Amino acid sequence: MASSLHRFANPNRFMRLSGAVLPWAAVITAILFPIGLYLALFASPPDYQQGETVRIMYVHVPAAWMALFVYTTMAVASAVALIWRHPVADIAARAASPLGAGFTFIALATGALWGQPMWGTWWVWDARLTSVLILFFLYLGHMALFDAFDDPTKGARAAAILALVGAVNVPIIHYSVEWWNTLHQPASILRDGGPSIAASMLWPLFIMAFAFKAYFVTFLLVRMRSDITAAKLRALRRTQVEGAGMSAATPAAAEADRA
Amino acid sequence: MRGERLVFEDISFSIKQGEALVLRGPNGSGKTTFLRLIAGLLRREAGHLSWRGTDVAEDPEAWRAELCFVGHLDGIKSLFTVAENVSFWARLAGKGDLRIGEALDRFGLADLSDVPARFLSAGQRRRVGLARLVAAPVPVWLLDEPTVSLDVESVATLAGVMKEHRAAGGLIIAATHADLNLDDVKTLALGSRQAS
Amino acid sequence: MSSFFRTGLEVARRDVRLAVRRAGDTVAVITFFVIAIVLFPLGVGPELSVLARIASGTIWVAALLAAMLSLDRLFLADHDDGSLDLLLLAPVPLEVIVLAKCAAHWLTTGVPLIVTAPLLAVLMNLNFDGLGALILAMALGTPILSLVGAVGAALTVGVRRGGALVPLLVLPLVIPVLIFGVAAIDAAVIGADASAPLMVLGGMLLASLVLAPWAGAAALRLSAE
Amino acid sequence: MSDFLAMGGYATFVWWSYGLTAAVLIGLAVFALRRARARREELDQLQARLGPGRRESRQ
Repeated sequence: MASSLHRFANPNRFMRLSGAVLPWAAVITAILFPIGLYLALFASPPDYQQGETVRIMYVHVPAAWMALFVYTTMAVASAVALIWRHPVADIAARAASPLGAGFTFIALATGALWGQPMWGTWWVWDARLTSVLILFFLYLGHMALFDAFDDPTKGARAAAILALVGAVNVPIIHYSVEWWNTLHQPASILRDGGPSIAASMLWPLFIMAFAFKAYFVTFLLVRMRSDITAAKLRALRRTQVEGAGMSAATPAAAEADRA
Repeated sequence: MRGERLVFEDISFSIKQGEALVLRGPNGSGKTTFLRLIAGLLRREAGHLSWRGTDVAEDPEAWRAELCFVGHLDGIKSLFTVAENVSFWARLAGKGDLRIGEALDRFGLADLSDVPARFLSAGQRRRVGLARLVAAPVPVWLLDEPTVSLDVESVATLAGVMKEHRAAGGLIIAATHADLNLDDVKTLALGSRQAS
Repeated sequence: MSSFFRTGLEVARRDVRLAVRRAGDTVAVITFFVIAIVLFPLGVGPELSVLARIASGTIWVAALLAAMLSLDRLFLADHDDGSLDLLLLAPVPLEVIVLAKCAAHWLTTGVPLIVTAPLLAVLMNLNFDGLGALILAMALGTPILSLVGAVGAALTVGVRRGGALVPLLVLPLVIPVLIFGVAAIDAAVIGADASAPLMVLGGMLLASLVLAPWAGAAALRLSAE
Repeated sequence: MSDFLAMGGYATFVWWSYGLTAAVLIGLAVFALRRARARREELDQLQARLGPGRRESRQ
């Protein structure tokens, strides 16, 4: 039976590589998070102005960094997928966007929780927070577009085009929002981290940032591997259908994997 | 490949001026995919397609100027009249309006030319779709089930038009179940499991 | 080169004639634009100074939403009756076809929006000085909506109920148009020089003229597979 | 210990931030792992049923 797993859609090499990297990434994540949390909650001093609420920064800032980092990775993966038609790059972009959306949501929620004690309102239209909010919509758009297609390969290509168009717009949106913010509100109060940040506060920030990155790599690989397993599953379903009779494969095969 | 489904692999063919290639094969064997691939609507995973010796990918626009694709749908706007529909596609192909009258006559649409397309029957709409072949003469015809919803008399007209096209040096690749009583026809069987 | 322009003109002319023959779509978009604006005084209260303060913002937001409504007209009808495949097979680069369709879409929705905007500015008691900037800003902004919108429409053309997805994909991308469009009007209203935001809008328009057709064509090619 | 928990009066905000972050991160992780396991098991069953002769080994 001719294998319908065409040589492009059979990225075993990636599965071997990710199989090797995955345990290491998981171990690093497991080590970094406790250290980061310990430093953030216990070992670092409260801020003279903000008091204990500064500890929220150790979660808010890394999440905001990750939100942008993941979108950039997705844009690069999408470019590789579109230009060189590399299936693994498609899968990487698809696997990354829910994680990116998660980081963005964390950044927004912790931003609001940080803002409340400082200014008494849950949401302040600060330039950075607004940019992260718009980034959140870009993530939702990317995921929604991918899910709208029955055929995952077409969905991945459409989402890749959207990710590229989005990537071109992210800086434009960021600077327009900055400009809009200065137009309506002279000084932006929330300065993430601020220039004069004590060394004792830098350590927890960087440890937590690396912990977030390790987490991202770990679960990006986990999601990519399960996407590839799902692709093999779909291919097998098709041979099952074609084996059973010459009727064209029903889109149901695609539904099976996206559940 | 169509999305993730491998439709067919290592198929090769070549046809010369005046020849016709008919695609045979059960449903889902990729006849439409094959035609769309040649037209350039689909990306091919491997292999190449050359026209008069040069690879089609080098100048896709020039290749598209050489072909006329008739698919399942006829691309007819119900708001436009028959003449407006045919003349738009002729002008889009850069051929202008000079052969519109002839095209309409050939397919018996002359007296319907100012009728808005929404009143047409399926057979008439198909004939308007086919009129493009005459209105915008190009060497290569890619026909996907051209005789669908045509009455016997129109099928004969189509066969006549195809014969003239081949006599004038054109060539045809058609996917069809109906026998178009064409003589010396090459056939290519597409069954994704038997082929290769 | 001239054949590109001629073919583009053919496609644009066809779309405009189609829109004129079925004027209902355009009327629906304009009615939405007007109703959306009329709702604000009813919601916010008739207090003129408040309305004047939010006039530029509400007009632009309503224009953005109205444009979103009209986007699925760009490719969906052609996709359903098979014309899209034939347009993809026209002997000109697909980018020319996409540009032509955007131009037709702008003529049939953007221009009507620009024409009705001053009327709504009066409803919202927008200061008279802001009127000129409003028209200029919308003249520069609405083509961007058509261009970026075309990318969103092209991405979702092959998808069932894709129309519902277009606003989610396109609105985040046109936020800069909203920001600088409103800024131009607000600057003019207080008598300040509105050229800076207008020039930024012009810059964004040029960028979209280059990027949108490329992305739209890639998305359309994908939808044909 | 109790003053540590009080977080200088901002207990709710700090603990909510960390709690929410943990919830999202762990939630995404659990969802990803469960999906991976489900896909792998489904593939194993199908391969067992369908193709004893499948030549390509499962990763």
